[in-house]
Amino acid sequence: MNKFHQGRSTSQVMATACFALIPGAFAQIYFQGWGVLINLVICASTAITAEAIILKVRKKPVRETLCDFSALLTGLLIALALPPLLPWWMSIIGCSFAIIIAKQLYGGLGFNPFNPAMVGYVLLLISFPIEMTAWLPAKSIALEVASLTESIQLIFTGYTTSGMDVNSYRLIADGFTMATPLDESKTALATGLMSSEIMAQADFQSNLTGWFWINCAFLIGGLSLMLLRIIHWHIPVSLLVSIWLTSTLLSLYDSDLFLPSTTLLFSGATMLGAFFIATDPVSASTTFKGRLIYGASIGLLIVIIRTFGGYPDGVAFAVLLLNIAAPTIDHYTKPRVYGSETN
Amino acid sequence: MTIILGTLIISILAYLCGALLGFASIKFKVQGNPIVAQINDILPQTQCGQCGHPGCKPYAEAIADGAPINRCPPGGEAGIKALAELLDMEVIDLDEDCGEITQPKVAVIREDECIGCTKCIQACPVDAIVGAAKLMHTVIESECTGCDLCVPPCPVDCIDMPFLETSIKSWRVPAPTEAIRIDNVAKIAITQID
Amino acid sequence: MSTTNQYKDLFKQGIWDNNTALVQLLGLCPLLAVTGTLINGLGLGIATTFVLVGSNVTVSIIRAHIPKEIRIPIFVMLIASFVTNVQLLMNAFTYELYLILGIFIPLIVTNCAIIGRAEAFASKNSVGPSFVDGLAQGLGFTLVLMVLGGLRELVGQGTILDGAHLIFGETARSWTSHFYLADQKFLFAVLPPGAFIGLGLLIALKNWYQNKP
Amino acid sequence: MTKFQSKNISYSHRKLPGGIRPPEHKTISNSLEIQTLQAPDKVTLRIEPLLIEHLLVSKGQFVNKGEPLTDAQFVNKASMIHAPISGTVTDIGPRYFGHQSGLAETILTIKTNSDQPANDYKFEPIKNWLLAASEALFERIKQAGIVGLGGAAFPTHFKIASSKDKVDTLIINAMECEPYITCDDRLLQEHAQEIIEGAQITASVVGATKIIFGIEDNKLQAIKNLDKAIENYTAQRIHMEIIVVETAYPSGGEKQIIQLITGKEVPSRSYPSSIGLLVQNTATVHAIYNAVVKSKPLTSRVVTLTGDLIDQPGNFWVPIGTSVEHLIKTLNIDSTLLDSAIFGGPLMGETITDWKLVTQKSTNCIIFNKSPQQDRSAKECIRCAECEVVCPVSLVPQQLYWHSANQQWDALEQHNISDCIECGACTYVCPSEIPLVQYFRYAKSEISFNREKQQQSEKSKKRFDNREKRLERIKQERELKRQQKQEARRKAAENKPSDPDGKKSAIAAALARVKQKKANENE
Repeated sequence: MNKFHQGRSTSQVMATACFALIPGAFAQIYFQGWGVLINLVICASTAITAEAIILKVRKKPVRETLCDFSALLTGLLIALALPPLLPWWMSIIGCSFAIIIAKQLYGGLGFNPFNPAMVGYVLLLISFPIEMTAWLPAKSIALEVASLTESIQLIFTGYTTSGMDVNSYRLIADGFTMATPLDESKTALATGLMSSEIMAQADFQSNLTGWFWINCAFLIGGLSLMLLRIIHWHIPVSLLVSIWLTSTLLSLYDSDLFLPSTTLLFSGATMLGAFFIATDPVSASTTFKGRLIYGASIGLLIVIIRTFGGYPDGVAFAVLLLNIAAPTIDHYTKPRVYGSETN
Repeated sequence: MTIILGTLIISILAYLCGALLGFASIKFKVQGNPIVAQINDILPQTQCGQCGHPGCKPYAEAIADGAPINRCPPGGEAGIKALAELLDMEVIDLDEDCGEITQPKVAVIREDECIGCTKCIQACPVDAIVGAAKLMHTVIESECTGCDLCVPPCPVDCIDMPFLETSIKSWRVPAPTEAIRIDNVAKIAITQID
Repeated sequence: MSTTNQYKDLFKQGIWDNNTALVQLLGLCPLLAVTGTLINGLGLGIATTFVLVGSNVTVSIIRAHIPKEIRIPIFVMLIASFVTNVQLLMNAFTYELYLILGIFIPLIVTNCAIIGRAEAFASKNSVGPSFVDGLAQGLGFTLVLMVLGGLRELVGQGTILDGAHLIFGETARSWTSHFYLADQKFLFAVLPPGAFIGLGLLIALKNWYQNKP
Repeated sequence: MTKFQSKNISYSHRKLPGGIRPPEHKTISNSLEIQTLQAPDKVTLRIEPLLIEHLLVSKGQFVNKGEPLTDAQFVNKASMIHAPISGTVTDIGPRYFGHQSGLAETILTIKTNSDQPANDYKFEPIKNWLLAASEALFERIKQAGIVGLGGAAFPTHFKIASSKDKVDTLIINAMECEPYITCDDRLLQEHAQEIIEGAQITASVVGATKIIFGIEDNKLQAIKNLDKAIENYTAQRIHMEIIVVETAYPSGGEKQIIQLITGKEVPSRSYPSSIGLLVQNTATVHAIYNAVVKSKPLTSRVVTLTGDLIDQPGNFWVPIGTSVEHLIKTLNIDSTLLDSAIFGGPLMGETITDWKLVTQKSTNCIIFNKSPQQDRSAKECIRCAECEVVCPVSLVPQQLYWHSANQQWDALEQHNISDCIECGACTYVCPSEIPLVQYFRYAKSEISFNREKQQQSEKSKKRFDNREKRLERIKQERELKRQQKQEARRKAAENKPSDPDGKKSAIAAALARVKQKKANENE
């Protein structure tokens, strides 16, 4: 067979995706503190180690397979989805589970029906709901900001040398604990506040701004992936349009009960999910029409889970649910073959 | 009272269901065994009898009655796999008592040695040998299943069973994982040129 | 084959070779739902074994009189009556466990392992072997329930034999051993998804052990 | 891309569904005029199995260039072979000839013989083809041994015969979409007039009323020359036009060019003639022109000889059957740097490493490149679906790959694997570098093998059943006869008189007498 080839390899695809995470990662470190960086290190090394061990057990070539960078990407994605000061062993459990159970036990790269990063994240979320929602307030309003050493101490021991724990870093100026805007607004809506009232709170606004910039950074990374043709436009665009459409319809129905669409688009893991998680080729839908349906359904589910569900963010659940549906979607959206009469 | 009522209702229900089942088993009784036809479709129809049955259909019937599925050498591993899939059984190795898997063969009569005894004609399960008494016989190659059954009856041992040679026409593209092997084959052939 | 040998073989079948949960993969609904702790597993295992033995023996006794067409309804009736007995007994003697296991006790009726044994074994064999078969299958099922329950309990909340008093009375309260003190449970292991993965790993372990050269 | 305006030219807005745009590498060879290659002193030809018994020459015989080597009467499903050079037939027999299987094919070798004076063989000229009967033209195409020169090498006369009077449009395929290849481009630039004439001949033989030249927009000079030739063609009988399409691979596939030019699709498992179309390659119609007007059989063709190891790459008239060895020698190629050559384009061609192999009628290009970069092994499919994006027939190659690797033939048929045109676009883009097309060829071959086996086994089953029935009938007949005989015997026994010859009565009488006597004695 001839070796005439376009030249882009799987390793390059994965490595480019890792690089595209950089702006988002920087933004998240800037707004959420050093814990994010420590998480990135812990998760990446755990993912690679777990992959290496299981490849050894499965008698597969270790170095060549590690060089496809898919394990690294999984580790980085989990790290960016985790709250910054999560205890170290939880990150390790999540990453090992993602690589060993969700990826390698199904046969390794290319065979996993679910997005490994999201499986790992969801495992942690349902196992440790309190720790997994312990996000920090934006730097500008936080009472205390953990330094790098303090972050390391918090992650590995739970306390700093001065005796502070994670919760003390979650307090804002007037003594409230701050969570993510999505979490906060959900609680506030439940207590009867109106959407506009929540949005008007200064603390909420500054917190939201932090998340807005994080999302923007991921959006930049994602758009560059799209320009490099690493990912196609179908999934991210249909996903974002679907979020925008659904939330606009909801706030048109009752603007007091539901958050405005911009808040939903630029908070939580929306952009990370749209460009980096939902587009994971292995577990996503593959046909043109299928990808549109897949993306739009994830967007719809994200809004539904965020608005009506028990968890503050719904990206992971939405992606996993659609992962199951992807083969069926593909089956029913097969393109019409040249010369055949029916679909 | 409640106990009696409950028992009564359940009993009546049970009898009703039972009656329904009994009715269905008479009404929808399947004549013959459809699985036999399906099994027979998988068997290679060489009619060689290596399985110990006089032909493929009898073996298919035997399998439907629980005979092992590994007694067909011409069907090979693929045949056993297909049968196992159809019958939801485990794939097992071929029973060595039945013979071994060989390449497809074809019967050839050395015609000048043939004495025209018609014994092979009677033995052939697919009527692939033509000829008449005291006249030379010959095998219709396209119909021969390579079953070997004509060899033992021949009194002058004039039937050969050569392997069918792979021609360009019957050659199959190898699986890409086997491509390296083919490369070697080609190289051997090149050295023979000139 | 002598009778002892046959019984031995039946035990081997029930506990290892043809284990209800690990090989036949039957009765998974209660298996996955109640194996939060070892004691829960044991409780349901005992109840299932009781029903299994009872139904097997009864079916075997009356097998000559069961019309083929309506055998399934009859089996279900028999099993249901045994389950009712078990439920009443547990209600009387292990009330707390009865509350914990809840709907899964009446649901033993629909455990296909039991109707499967009645159909596949008891309706074709005499009383003795049927009794032994029921016992062996029940024990095999109970063992898996206990191992899985123990594993999930250990991983999920860091204890073993938590709630032993539910079955063994107040003296057993001290049997509980704590391996680590988690301020929070590892909910994943406690919830049903953990049971799925735990069972998968147990099956893998069994297959690996069996296929070991 | 500059657009060249003319009344004969229209630009198609249609695009391939999928397709790729690989680097073209065409400028290496498309600027020089077609040269004639120094003739080899030895050529080797493959004899099609159908023609082995109809060879007109034997070993040791001298043949003139262009002389037919096979009997024209028997070439309905094959094509004629002519001697590409004058010389002596030195070898006829089974030899390895480059088939993937490594199996031998029957070949014929001709070596130049300087002792013998050579006269080039030519057909009886057709004075004015416009006045000739279409049967005569058809016969000439058949006699000249013309095949599809685009790469498929399907006998042209067979294709013409099966679409005769069924088609209204003749499409001339001048797409030449594979990288590196420029032979059709050069041919159009230099011989547009002849190609037009060839197209006219073909169209009149099949009864088409319209000729469309389909060409990619990267061959500007060819388009210009073709347009000029159409303008100047005074004896125009059949309407001609040029449709230019955007450059993409594989727009030159038969089904693809039809889709690009007409917007129609050839139904699955049928031929273009079913929708009134016939597609012929540029070089093929040029060969038809040569056969009809110049009375020359097909003994050589234009081959693009290109690659970074050739000092002066370009297009050459190469006799059919010229060995790569000869090409390496005449073109001054440094064979120490050459690991393999590609026959055909880089996407659909075949890589060869044996320099004894020769050009065939279908060889349009040979690429001599330095040894390719190191071999990277295939990785697992990550379902990125790039292959799906580029597939010109809208298949789902990653799914086909999955089923092929797992040998799920039924699923493959449901996924229309038979519609795969093996263009290699999927292999080109696959980031895991999986040899997808090889998998599909393997699967197709297994599927057809299984189908044949199934048919064979059904036939055997029928024969076995018939035999069983016959044996049963014979047995029954015998049984019937036996019963009849038995019946007859029984009846005969019943009808028999009870004492036919009086023995019984005699005995009885004797007994009676004895009794009587005894009784008398007792008294």
